[in-house]
Amino acid sequence: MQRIINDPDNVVDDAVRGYLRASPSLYAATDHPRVLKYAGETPDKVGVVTGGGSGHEPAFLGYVGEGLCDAVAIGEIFSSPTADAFLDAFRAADRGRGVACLYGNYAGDNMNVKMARQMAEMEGIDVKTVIARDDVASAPADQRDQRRGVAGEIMMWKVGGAAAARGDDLAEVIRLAQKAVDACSSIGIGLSSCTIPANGKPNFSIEPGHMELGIGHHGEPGIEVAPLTDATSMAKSMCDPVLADQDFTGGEVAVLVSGLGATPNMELNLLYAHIADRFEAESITVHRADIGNYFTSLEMMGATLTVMKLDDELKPLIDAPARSLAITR
Amino acid sequence: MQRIINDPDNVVDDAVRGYLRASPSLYAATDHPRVLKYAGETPDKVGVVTGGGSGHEPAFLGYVGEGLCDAVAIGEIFSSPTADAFLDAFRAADRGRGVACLYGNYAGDNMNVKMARQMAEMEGIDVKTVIARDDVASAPADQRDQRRGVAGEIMMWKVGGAAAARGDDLAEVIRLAQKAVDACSSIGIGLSSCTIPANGKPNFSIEPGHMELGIGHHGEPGIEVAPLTDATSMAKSMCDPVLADQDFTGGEVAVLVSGLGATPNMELNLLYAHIADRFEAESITVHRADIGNYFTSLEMMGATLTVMKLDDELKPLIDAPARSLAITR
Amino acid sequence: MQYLNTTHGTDILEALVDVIVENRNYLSEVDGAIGDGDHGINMAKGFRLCGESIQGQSLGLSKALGTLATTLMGSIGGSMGPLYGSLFLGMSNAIKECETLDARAFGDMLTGGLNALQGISDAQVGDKCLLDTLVPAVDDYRRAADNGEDFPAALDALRQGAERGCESTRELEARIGRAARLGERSRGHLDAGAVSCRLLLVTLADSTERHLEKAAA
Amino acid sequence: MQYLNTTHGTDILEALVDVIVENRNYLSEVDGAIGDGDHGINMAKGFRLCGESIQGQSLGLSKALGTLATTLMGSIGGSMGPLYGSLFLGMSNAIKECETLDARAFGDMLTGGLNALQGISDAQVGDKCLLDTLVPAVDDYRRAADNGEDFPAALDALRQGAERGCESTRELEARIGRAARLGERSRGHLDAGAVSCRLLLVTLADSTERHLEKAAA
Ligand SMILES: Nc1ncnc2c1ncn2[C@@H]1O[C@H](COP(=O)(O)OP(=O)(O)O)[C@@H](O)[C@H]1O
Ligand SMILES: Nc1ncnc2c1ncn2[C@@H]1O[C@H](COP(=O)(O)OP(=O)(O)O)[C@@H](O)[C@H]1O
Ligand SMILES: [Mg+2]
Ligand SMILES: [Mg+2]
Ligand SMILES: [Mg+2]
Ligand SMILES: [Mg+2]
Repeated sequence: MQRIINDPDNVVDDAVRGYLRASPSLYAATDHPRVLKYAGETPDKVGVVTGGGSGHEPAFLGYVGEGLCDAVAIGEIFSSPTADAFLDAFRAADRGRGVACLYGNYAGDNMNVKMARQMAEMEGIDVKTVIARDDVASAPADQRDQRRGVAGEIMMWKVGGAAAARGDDLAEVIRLAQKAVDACSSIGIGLSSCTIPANGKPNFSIEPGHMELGIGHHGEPGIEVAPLTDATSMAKSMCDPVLADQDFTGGEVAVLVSGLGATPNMELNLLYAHIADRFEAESITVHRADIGNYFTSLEMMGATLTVMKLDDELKPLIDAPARSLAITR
Repeated sequence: MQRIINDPDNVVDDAVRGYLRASPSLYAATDHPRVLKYAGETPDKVGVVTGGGSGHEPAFLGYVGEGLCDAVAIGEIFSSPTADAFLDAFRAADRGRGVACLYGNYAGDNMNVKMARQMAEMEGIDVKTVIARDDVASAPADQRDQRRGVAGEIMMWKVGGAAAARGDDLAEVIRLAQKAVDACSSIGIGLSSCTIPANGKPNFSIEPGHMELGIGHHGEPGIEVAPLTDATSMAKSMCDPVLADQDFTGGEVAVLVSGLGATPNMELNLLYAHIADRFEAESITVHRADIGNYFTSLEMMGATLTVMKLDDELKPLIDAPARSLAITR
Repeated sequence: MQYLNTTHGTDILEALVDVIVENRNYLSEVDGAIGDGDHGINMAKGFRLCGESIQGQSLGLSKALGTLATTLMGSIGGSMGPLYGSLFLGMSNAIKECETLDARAFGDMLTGGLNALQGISDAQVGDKCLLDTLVPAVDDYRRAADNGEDFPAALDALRQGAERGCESTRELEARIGRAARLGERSRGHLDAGAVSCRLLLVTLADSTERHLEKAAA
Repeated sequence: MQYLNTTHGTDILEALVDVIVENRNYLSEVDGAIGDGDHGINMAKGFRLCGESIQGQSLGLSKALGTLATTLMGSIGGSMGPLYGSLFLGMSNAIKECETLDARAFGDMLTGGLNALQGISDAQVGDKCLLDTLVPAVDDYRRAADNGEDFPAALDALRQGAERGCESTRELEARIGRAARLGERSRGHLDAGAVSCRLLLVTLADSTERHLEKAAA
């Protein structure tokens, strides 16, 4: 395990210290060691909170900033933050106008957010949630409530964060964040595994010469393990289920291709060329494409594709200014 | 080799096509398939050009944009662009006020730039160069002309690009870019090798449980191969030679910690915490720190540290606005 | 009739802490077969913290279980924090008012824990998780108590239900958690959460039995 | 006295293209031992392109060498593009005005190439690169020609110098290029650039010799 760490059991705390030192204009500490809040001035607005396990950097903490999230709860590697951490993130983000907690559909996160929300209500903090379920590989369309949240969460944060920043009330922020992530269909393709520092051995295995279509962000099983194909075929394997999930034809979309960690950016762009070809063939207009490491799984190789259907309401929120480690526009 | 590619021999061309499709607001094609130019309006200013081998993404092409480089020459993986490509990049960037070609000290780049410059002069394009030599591990301080250019190039592009953007003339852009990279001392630490697609096997090897201090961006030999230590010791091994190279004590610096590709961001931030501790102990004030994948070596694991001494002339240029894939501020 | 005096909270809790801390490596080993091998680390971290926080205090059982619940919720995260947290919080809440517990009240405590846990999770018996231990153990306990068996016999039913339930996970295909990734290949191994749950229930039964008193007839 | 009519440019060039394309795998194999195994790929790419671009044309030698130079410079990149590009450009420039080449003029052509190459690179004999082949080959040729040996004998000196120089790289420790990473371990292997240079010089000598004509006395 070739890592830049000290005690493998303290990786997350040690990294949080680094983030605080490196980006004091973005992050401020809170009373909870696993909660960071935006360091800038936040006007009187709806608070936006997210959280999840570590190991997905820049998610989740990289989306704290201007026009995005106000506070983040940080879990162990690939493990939900505690209910306490979510509660403290709610406290840090609340300006009296309520808190939108925007996170992904994982058992641990669901339970911890649920408990934190109960505790917050007791303190008079109004918390509403949107749970991302954009991974088309994790369940069929008619069981959307079973689906995992993946990189569609980024669209949810962007839209929810922008709505909150312009002064929308909690109900509206929630409506728009929900609309944003409902407009997203995503899929991942895994080319190699990754090693959680505290475990010291690969989390699962993908044989060289193979790939796993539909793999989850922690190595959750995908649709199919198949021999490694070329990028043209991979693009097709990813576009087919995504384009079958919603009717994107003739519309305008935002596209996000994220690396899983160790796949170089040039390969992500190379892959995107084929995705763009396909969209062109289906008369889908790409309003914007973001290609890079936006939601990773430690040092996994592979990529995820997220396609979001845009309309006049979502487009300006996707394009709105933002400043954070992950997105600055 | 778990890669998202088609023909391994065409990776670079295929990726360039992807970059063009993904970021039409940043990149425009030129007559040369291996030259991209900034797609936005460029006022009447000194042209800034860079170039180098591929596999270092976001370097080099990720630094084309507003307030940065105007055109880039793109080589094969880990191999200098052709003289023709440099020449066409000069042509694309020239607005009649001359071109600053800012690149790194590698034999191939030196030769190709030299030839391209001769051809450009024949066309009446005035090209001046700055050659980055910031890697302290590649030669002692009294043989600085032997040193390789590494992530200090980013500071050179940022400062040169900002100077050109505000209208400085060629001599001044060159002076400032030279001053910027002279103010930089860098070092890398490698934890694993990487595989060039067309070769299909690792470029060199680092045994598990070992690391190479001072490794170059293509696996050039470092100062020492040593057993893998913890992050605290790695920070010391990196800070010692860098801080010995120039007198940073009591001054203000910009710090850049770049991953080599596959090392997760959280480890880079974790490492930075220890670097920041050291700087504090030496009364060095960090004006800004950028931590992320800024100059990579395909999927190598490891990190580089670049420290740049700031003064009143360099600081505003480092902080000046920029928009590109790699840096937006 | 026999009953448990709830003043023994600290004592009973320390036994729970001890059994988890002692089995730290074993639990991780079980998790290693089809999970990521950290169940012992996660559990021991939370239980040890709780042990430290109650040290030297003499707590009632409800208070002790409540402290365990909040420590787990505040320190483990993931799924185990809220699941075991709710279980012990539900148990704590069910006996808030009680100074003594007879076999029926003890059963209400177990049911309170199970209900709280099920209020927060959709996991089912058969998914290959701690519920595969917990549900049959609580069912068996209640059946014994309802059938009028005495307190020690009911505790024995709890133990046996827990053992049987835990053992049942060996043949199950995991439907939740990391092991679900393995599908068919998750068969043939015990589930780590089911094992920790068995350790906790058996230890709870043992230490309760040690503290049973005869009511002055 | 013997001379080469420079009208045979296409023919001579095709021989150079052929020898590189035929030895594509061999050159990569040599590079694979202490480099990254792509020297054959890189060289064949440039030479094949050049072969295609001159096909069907009847070029003078200077023009043919100039085309090779610009194709290499425009297509290979790295170090090999400019190094071989300059070499052939220097050779081309040295004979721009010549309709025939005698042994001395042929030597001037070689020297012109070497000078151009050295004008662009600081690489030295002993660094373990193509200069280790080129320099002794050109030296030996010149010495033979200056000593008044006839054209075929001088070409033979070129061949032998190239062979000897190439072979000398086996014992050298690489100081430049990728192989420099290996330090001591780079010994015992030929340098790929030195091998391609030997192939080119030997082939140049061979095809020149085939085209030699006797001047009407
Ligand atoms: N969604 C869930 N609901 C109930 N139990 C679960 C769930 N996910 C996992 N478990 C239980 O958690 C156990 C593993 O716990 P642990 O190793 O501590 O956490 P992790 O899986 O995050 O490494 C499994 O053996 C299983 O019993
Ligand atoms: N700086 C240099 N100057 C002269 N020759 C060099 C230099 N670097 C490499 N070479 C030559 O290049 C050869 C390798 O060429 P090639 O494999 O085509 O390129 P690369 O090293 O980029 O893969 C080496 O065998 C050596 O002869
Ligand atoms: Mg586990
Ligand atoms: Mg775990
Ligand atoms: Mg090469
Ligand atoms: Mg090579």
